[in-house]
Amino acid sequence: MADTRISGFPGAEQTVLGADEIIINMGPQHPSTHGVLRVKLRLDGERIVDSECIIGYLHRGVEKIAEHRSYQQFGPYVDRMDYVAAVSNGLGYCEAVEKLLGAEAPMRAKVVRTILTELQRISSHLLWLGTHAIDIGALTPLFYCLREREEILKIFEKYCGARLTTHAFRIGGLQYDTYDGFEQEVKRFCLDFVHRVDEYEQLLTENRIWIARTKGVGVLTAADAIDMGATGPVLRGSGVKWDIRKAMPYAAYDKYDFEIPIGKNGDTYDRYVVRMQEMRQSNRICLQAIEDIPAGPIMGKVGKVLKPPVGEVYHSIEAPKGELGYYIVSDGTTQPYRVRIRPPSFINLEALDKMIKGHLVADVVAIIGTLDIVLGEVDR
Amino acid sequence: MTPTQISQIAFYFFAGLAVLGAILTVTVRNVVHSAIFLITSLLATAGIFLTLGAQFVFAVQIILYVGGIMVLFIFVIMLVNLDVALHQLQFNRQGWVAGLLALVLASQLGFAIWFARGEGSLDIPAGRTGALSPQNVEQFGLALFEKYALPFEIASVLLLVALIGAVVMTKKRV
Amino acid sequence: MIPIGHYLFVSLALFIIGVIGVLTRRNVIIILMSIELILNAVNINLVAFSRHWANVDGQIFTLFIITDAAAEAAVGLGIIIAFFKNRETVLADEMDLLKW
Amino acid sequence: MSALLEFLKTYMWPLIFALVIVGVLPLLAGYVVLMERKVMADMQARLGPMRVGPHGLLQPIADALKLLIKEDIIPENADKLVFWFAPVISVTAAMLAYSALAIGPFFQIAELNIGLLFIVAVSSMGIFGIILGGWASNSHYSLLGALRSTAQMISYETAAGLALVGGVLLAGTLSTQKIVQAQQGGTWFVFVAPIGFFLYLVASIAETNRAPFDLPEAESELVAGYMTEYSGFRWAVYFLAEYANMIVVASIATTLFLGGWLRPFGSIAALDFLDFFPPLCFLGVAGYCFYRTPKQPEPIQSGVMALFGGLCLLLAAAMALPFVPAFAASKAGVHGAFWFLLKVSLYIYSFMWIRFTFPRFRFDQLMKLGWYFMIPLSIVNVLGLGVYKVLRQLQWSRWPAFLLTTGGTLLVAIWLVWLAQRKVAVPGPVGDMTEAEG
Repeated sequence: MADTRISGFPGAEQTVLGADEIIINMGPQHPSTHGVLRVKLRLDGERIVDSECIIGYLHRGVEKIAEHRSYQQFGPYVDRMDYVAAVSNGLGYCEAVEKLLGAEAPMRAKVVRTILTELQRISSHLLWLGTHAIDIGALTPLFYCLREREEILKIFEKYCGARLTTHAFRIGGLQYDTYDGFEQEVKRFCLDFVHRVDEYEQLLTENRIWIARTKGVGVLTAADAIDMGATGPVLRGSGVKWDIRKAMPYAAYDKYDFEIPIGKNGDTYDRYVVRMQEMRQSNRICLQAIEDIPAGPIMGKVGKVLKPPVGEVYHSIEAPKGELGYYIVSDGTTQPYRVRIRPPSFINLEALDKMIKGHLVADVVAIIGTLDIVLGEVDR
Repeated sequence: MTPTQISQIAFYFFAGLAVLGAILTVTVRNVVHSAIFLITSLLATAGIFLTLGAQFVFAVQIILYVGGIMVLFIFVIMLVNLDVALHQLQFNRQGWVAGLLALVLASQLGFAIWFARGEGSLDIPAGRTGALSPQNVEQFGLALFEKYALPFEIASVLLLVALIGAVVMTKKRV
Repeated sequence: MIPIGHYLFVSLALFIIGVIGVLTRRNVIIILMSIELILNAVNINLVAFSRHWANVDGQIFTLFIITDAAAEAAVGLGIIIAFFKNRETVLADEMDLLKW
Repeated sequence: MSALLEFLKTYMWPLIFALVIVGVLPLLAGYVVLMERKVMADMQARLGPMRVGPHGLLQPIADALKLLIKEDIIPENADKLVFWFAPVISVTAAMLAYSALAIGPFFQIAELNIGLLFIVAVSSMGIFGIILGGWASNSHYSLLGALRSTAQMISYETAAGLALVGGVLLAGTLSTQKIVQAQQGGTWFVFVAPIGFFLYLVASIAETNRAPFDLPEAESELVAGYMTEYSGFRWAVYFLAEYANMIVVASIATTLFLGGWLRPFGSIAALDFLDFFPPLCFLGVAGYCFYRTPKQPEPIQSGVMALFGGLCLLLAAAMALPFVPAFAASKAGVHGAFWFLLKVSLYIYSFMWIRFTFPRFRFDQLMKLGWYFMIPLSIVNVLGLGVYKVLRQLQWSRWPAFLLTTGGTLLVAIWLVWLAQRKVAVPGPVGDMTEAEG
């Protein structure tokens, strides 16, 4: 054991295992690494001395694929990055291309997009809550969360026929108008959902074990969070009030009244509270938006064949997991010259190493859970 | 089969098991296997206690020896488990001298027991007073807390000292 | 009734095996375990004589010996762990320094 | 040959009981699993197993068959012999503990003078199955699980043992029969020693490795802990051991704190109508089964449902047997078994309830809870019960003595909680417990 050399531990002052150190491979097949993340942990007893993230098991070359597809054809691919929040991905992509084209979606389309995206945020956070709770050992919230998520997926299914990888929006607006009873269904869901969030909070927020497991675990200070480029709830949990919906409003967000919840200590508990509050805020936005969906066309004036002018554009939206940015370079043809995606999960994941050092194995799963990563997006 | 016969069969079975376990304990290469055989031997000894009517000691042997000390042993073996140690020489060089000495000791003690039996001093002694009641636990408890109360307390202090000693010694940064 | 001599022989066997283990093995943990064997042999003797004399005192001494064994194991294993952390070995003949 | 016959004649009943327990316990464990899945499903707004048999009634049998015919995988470089043997140790320890437990005044394999001590001793053996299995698997996850499990079980066994000492102190005997008899005239010990019962409840959850103390097999952290490398039937044996252990601790708690096979309010003549509860209970279940029989989607499911109804009817008849004057003597045995198993089921139900409600502790938190709260409190509890016993001997009446001792213990408990909270005002990332444990 004395001469077991470990390669690939950047910055590790010691490359030789100590007498009571072991190396453990978390993933790529592990119940709680949320996909195919692999974390190599060097443990002293149960304490983490060093860690290394190994990713790429789900790499599909999405950015490269974009260079060989027309702008419309690439639409469905973005759904497959953050597959639990496909609608948000689609929104970001559509808006980026619209910006490149200089076109704008009509108001009705914008409002419907806002509603669906906020519903998607709720569903993504619900899935996060369920899996995060199950990582920490609370089995039951998952099923309550899935129950509500099912309602949202049913709305999606009725709207566009797909539940997960929806491809709900089109460049320039929407392909489908809302179905009959859309408003009532969303409204009924939203009115009911407030009580559901209360239910989850009743199970967890005040629970002594839950607090013990999450408070003070995986602290990320505001300065660190900004340095690492963390966005979304991870950043807001550290107490930075930054939300693209407010900072650079897109879609119809400037019309609605909502707040940005922030945390204080930047620990797992704060991020949990932030996400719970975000669900309530999203719900609020949905309720406001559903009240009056303006009448009018749903598709803006874009041609059948999209040929954006030569140029480049960066557009980002606030996806459930953080800032989702699309950087598109056009060379004037029907296919993008280069698409670069700024995935929130990938950049938030970088904080993992800093957050888990000195913690126990059990905290690693809590911290991976609190970062809310989706490997489809990390690896692209 | 009478209870006495069963008891006899049980004794020889346990005795054989204890000796076999002991032999394997000191001869096998793998430390964990060695510990397993020691556990076997200790359990067999507990069985021997049972044939002697010492029920309480039987339970204590299992709870403390097997369930306590041996778990500690295995715990430590796992903490310091060295695959290297498996391939090293298991017996030291002067082993044969030690073995010889041990055999001499064994023959001496064996003869002592054998001759004592011959002279009849191992028969049921004439001067034996009292009797072991079947209510072993009560008898044990009364004797422990009346006659041997002080040694009992001293033993607990010994355990406390050992506890502190073990913690201090294994603590990483004192 | 099994004669007490049989118990004594079993005890003797365990004792001798324990002595051989202590004297010949190199692994400290096995040496410690051999000491447990020796203590165990003593226990058999004590309990056997306890029945022989129809007196429960022998059994009580067994309890004390088990207590002692526990203390010895705790301290002994503590030493082994401390030693292992410093020298990464558990072999008795490599324990050749009085002070580390 | 005649010696053998004589042997069988002398030990006929213990042998029969042993056979019954060895045969029934795995089945019972299987149905506890089914019950757990159903309870879990109910709490989580689902249905649970519904496919095999009506309402999943045959699911345990299907599961057992599936596990039996599964490929038996032994990891490379595993210590094969130990790997084979470890699950057997676990399950043997769990089953052996049953030899001293009394399900009724009659139904018991061996009435031992050291009954409870024997059970504790034998169940402390089960830990070897876990630790050796974890070691033999040659996997870091298994090893971590085994180490966690050892530390946890040693810590909580102390608390559980001391909680049991409290009960034994009240009963004045270790024999399971006599412990129950001691509760016959008066109150159950749970009402005399509620804190002791609470301590045993928590410690027994930890000892059986159940949530929120299921760290040795914490699914989200250690995959499956010491069972990570096990599959197929060997895994099933571990599983059986775990559930059999649950039944054992529930039986111990029932015997010591919940009055064993005694009927609730056995000393109050006005409540004697409770004697009718067992047969009526089974009659009700049987009626429901027959009511649902025609509604099953498939004829075979109807058949199974009717079979279950018939079984319940048979049991109801058995429960009604003591009302026939000729068999009146069987009342304690037949009804005793019913009440005993009912209490065991309720105890196990509380396990499940807790499991599906709480998140999991972290290892250092678990150790802190054990050493800073459970063990001190259980020592104080023993002291308190000793004082209670002395006060009762000094002719104090029941209530003042109870309030004094339990109140005092409760105060200590509150003080301990306060201490713990003051110490960890801001819970630091990691305590120092894991090191001290090594």
